[in-house]
Formats: sequence, C-alpha cells, structure tokens
Amino acid sequence: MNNQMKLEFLSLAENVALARVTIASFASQLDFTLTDLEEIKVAVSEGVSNSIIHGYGNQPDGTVRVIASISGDTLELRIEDDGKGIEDIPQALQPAFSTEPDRMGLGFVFMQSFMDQFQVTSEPGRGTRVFMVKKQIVHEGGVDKVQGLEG
Amino acid sequence: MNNQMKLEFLSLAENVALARVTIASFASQLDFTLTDLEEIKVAVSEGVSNSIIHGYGNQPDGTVRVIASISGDTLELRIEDDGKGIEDIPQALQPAFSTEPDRMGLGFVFMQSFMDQFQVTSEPGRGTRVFMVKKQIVHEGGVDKVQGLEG
Amino acid sequence: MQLEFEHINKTLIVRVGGELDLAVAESFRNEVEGALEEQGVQNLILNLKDVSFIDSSGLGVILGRYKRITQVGGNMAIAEAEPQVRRILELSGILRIMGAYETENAALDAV
Amino acid sequence: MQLEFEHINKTLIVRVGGELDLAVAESFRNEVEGALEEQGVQNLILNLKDVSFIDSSGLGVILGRYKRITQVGGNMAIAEAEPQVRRILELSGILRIMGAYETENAALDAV
Ligand SMILES: Nc1ncnc2c1ncn2[C@@H]1O[C@H](COP(=O)(O)OP(=O)(O)O)[C@@H](O)[C@H]1O
Ligand SMILES: Nc1ncnc2c1ncn2[C@@H]1O[C@H](COP(=O)(O)OP(=O)(O)O)[C@@H](O)[C@H]1O
Repeated sequence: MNNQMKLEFLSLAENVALARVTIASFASQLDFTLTDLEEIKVAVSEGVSNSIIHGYGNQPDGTVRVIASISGDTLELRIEDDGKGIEDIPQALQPAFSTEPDRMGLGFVFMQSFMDQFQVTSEPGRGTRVFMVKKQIVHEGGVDKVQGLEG
Repeated sequence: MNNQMKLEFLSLAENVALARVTIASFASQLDFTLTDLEEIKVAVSEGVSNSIIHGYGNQPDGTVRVIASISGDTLELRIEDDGKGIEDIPQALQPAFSTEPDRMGLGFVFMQSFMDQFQVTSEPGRGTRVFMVKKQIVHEGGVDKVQGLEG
Repeated sequence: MQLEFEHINKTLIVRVGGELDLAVAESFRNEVEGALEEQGVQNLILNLKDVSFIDSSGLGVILGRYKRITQVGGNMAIAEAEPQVRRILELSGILRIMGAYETENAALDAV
Repeated sequence: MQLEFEHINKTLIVRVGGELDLAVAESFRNEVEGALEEQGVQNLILNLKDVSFIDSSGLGVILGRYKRITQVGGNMAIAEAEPQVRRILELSGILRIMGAYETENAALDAV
C-alpha cells in the first residue's frame, strides 16, 4: 500500500504524545509487530522532543512537522523544525553527548537503534531534519508467506 | 491552555481512523468526558469520510486537511478538502439527504448534534470546509448537575 | 474488523469486532451478504459486542442488510451493543425499525 | 502521569503510572524530589508497573534521582517494569547501575 500524511503542531511538550499516537496509528496500517510499533513511538518521541527542547529552546511558538509515508512495506518518517539547528552533527550523534546538563544524550542513539535507516541534516539558525526508515519484517510461514511473496 | 495542530493526508478510507485517533488525542488535552470524546470522534469521522467519498469521489490522490486548535476550554475543528464542493448546502444538510443511494444522509446530522457549533462553506469545483466547535463542560463539584443545567 | 458467523436454524448470527467506519464498510457489507446468500438463511442477528466505534458508514451497511432481509420476509435484530454504539444506533433512528437486545438469546427469541 | 508514595522504614516507594515523556518529566522530577526531601528517606524504589511508555526524557529523571540518592549514601531500584519499558531501561544502560526487580518486595530486599 501507499499512503502519505503530515502533522504540524506547536512546540509544546504536550504534543509529543500527539505525534507518537498519530504516527503509531499511521504505522499500524502496515503489519508492524507490537515491538516495532513501540520502537517507532520512541523514535518519534525523541525526535519531536529534540525539536521542542533543543530546536526551539522550549519556546512554545515554534512549529514541528512530522511527515510520514508508507510505500510497500516501508515506513518513512521525517521530523522537521525551523529552530536553531545543530552546529556539529557528528558530536551531537555521540552517545551520551548532550548540550543540556540534565539530559542523557540518548535521543539520537534510540532513533538510530530503533529505526532501519537514520539521517540528520541541519542548517544552524534555520532548523533540523531527521529522516528515518523502518521496514516491516517479512514473516515466513502461513498467511504471511504470501505477503512475503508480494512484498 | 492554547494549542494548534494540522493534519494532512491522502483521501484514503484507511485515514479516517488516523484522523479520529489524532483528534481524540489532541482533544484529550482538554478535560472532555469520554462521551464528549466519542462524539468528537464521530464528527471527525463523518467530516473526513465526506471529503473522501463526496469531495474526491473515492479517488485516492486528494488531500484532506484537519486543523484543530484549543483556546481556553474550547476545541475548534476544521475539516477541508479541495474536492468537487457542494452545490446546494441547505439541501445537503437535510437529514437523510444523500447523493449516494447506499448512504444514510446522517453525516451532517451527527456533526451538528455532536458539536456545539457547526458551519459548512463550499465552493463548487473548489472544495468544502466544515467548521465545528466543542466546549468542555465546566465541572463544579456535582459533575452531572452542571451538565444537566446546560444540556 | 473481525467477523464470526454462526447459524442457528434459519438465523445467521454475525459477531462483529473493531471499528465500523468507511475503511471497512465495503468488506463488512460483502462478507455479510455472502453469508446471507447461503441456503436457508432467513433472519440476521448482528452481535456488536466488540464494536468499539461506529459512524454513518457502518450504520449504512446495517440499514442495507435490514432492507434486504425484510424484503424477503426475514427479521433482523442487534445484540450486545456497548452504550456508545447503542447511542449512535438510537440517534440514527435504526432502533425504531429493529430491536437491540442485551443478549444474543433475547435477540434470537425476538427474530 | 499518576504518582503514589509509600514509606517503608528508610525507603520511599513511588508507584508511577502513565507515559513518562517530556510533557511530564518536570513534574515527575519535582514531585519525587519533594518526597525525597522528607526526613529519614534514604532509599528509593520506583515501581513502574503502570508506566506504558518511557523515552529518554523519562529516563533522565530516573538517572537524576539515582545520582542524588547515591551521593548521600542511599540505594535505588526499579520494580515491576513491563517488558517494553524494561527494554528501554536496559538499552539506556541504567540497569547496569541499578537493579530491576519483578516485585516490590524483591526491590525492598535489594536496597
Ligand atoms: N532538533 C534539534 N535542534 C537543535 N539541536 C538538536 C536537535 N536535536 C538534537 N540536537 C542537539 O544534539 C544533542 C544530542 O541530542 P540527543 O542525542 O537527542 O540527546 P539529548 O536530547 O538528551 O540532548 C542535543 O543535546 C542538542 O544539542
Ligand atoms: N466534503 C464534501 N464534498 C462534496 N459534497 C459533500 C461533502 N460533504 C457532504 N457532501 C454532500 O452532502 C450530502 C449529505 O452529506 P451527509 O449528511 O454527510 O450524508 P452522506 O455522507 O450519508 O451522503 C452528501 O451526500 C454529499 O452530496
């Protein structure tokens, strides 16, 4: 199947759950396992939280966009903000690196380990985009074998 | 509280549930009762289904937009399409009126009875917009007493 | 959407689960129609116990089945609908033409 | 988020429910901090039974409490985390510094 959606919202902490729920509902149009769906939720939560905290410095008037598409058995996600951007991406990606003293520096780690593809692009002063892909696992045997042939 | 969101998606029947889940999650940032949330879900479902079936004639390449905002204790919803539009709105609003033989003509009836405000605007050939408002009931101690007085 | 069929004498019982909206309306209609076409089926009971959501697209399928069943002299009833589903059924006027019962047995007695 | 506090000797048990993300991180931290400031509290057990979701914002609060508690010679443990929550705890490395137990009693024995 093929499908596309886009969710835009204000940079409020309350909207992290909104993004999670929306993307989980969209992703469930594919045959993801419950574990996969949990992982997708964490990845979305981390990406959107980053836009709110780091991108917009917790100011509530920024806009976060979450763009999702399904093509075949693949879910593509984009999380975008027009916030302050990241100066040094390799440093930001290091496990445990955070510019905020009380944060864990695990957001990008989770996004990378939970999704099959992951990429960050950023323009300092202009914003950040995270691109992630997750593929539905093709099950073999029984009903799902046919899906395997098609997919 | 004040909040804003916008959801855009392709005119696929699968996305009716997506719109419902997203708006229910957004609306739950207010203190709506479960019955209120159910009513909001039905109203969204009807509006989005109309855009898909009537606005885009079940073609999957149209875009449906659901825009929601919270100001104070009020939820505002807009459901928009760029589809074929409605020639005769008063006729379309009549209970049991439908241009499709196997539909019930209850969509607008449900939207009107479940929401506190309701308005349709349409430009034939250009699209349709439904605007709806629902206010959270203010509880004072005896929850249902207040409901009884207002209802 | 989940569907389970059972035949008791001339009555087809369909136990439905899930959300009855536009996305499932067509397969809901087709699968129930298919089962109604089996020989000897006269009445229909829809058990809506596991239906968590219904809107006018789902109602349309129910009304369509009612028309078809009654045209050939059969009866139709609803069983075990949860309050929020029952409320929508009520508002739609469908409960003015067919009964909604707390149990499948009560619905069976009625058709 | 729901929080329930219980004191057993020098140990504060906090039973948490809901989704531990950015939206609740601050009040989660403040309310647990407040309870930790009460006299005589030395150890902390977080019962995560009713936590349905956690991400790095929630983990950050847990790690912060761990640092504070151990600085003054106390112990900390996790109890009753559901598999999906436990998995996130594990991946974060938090379970290398504090134990996660199936029951509150096992956690109590450990701190
Ligand atoms: N959307 C963003 N905008 C600006 N900076 C970001 C963004 N996302 C991440 N960063 C930077 O990358 C760092 C690492 O991010 P992450 O791994 O998610 O850890 P954490 O959120 O705990 O700091 C952040 O501390 C921040 O400096
Ligand atoms: N978004 C829309 N675009 C075009 N026509 C619409 C739209 N929404 C409603 N209509 C028209 O209004 C009529 C009544 O709508 P409604 O009350 O929802 O009933 P139903 O969907 O069962 O037809 C529809 O049959 C259709 O002709």
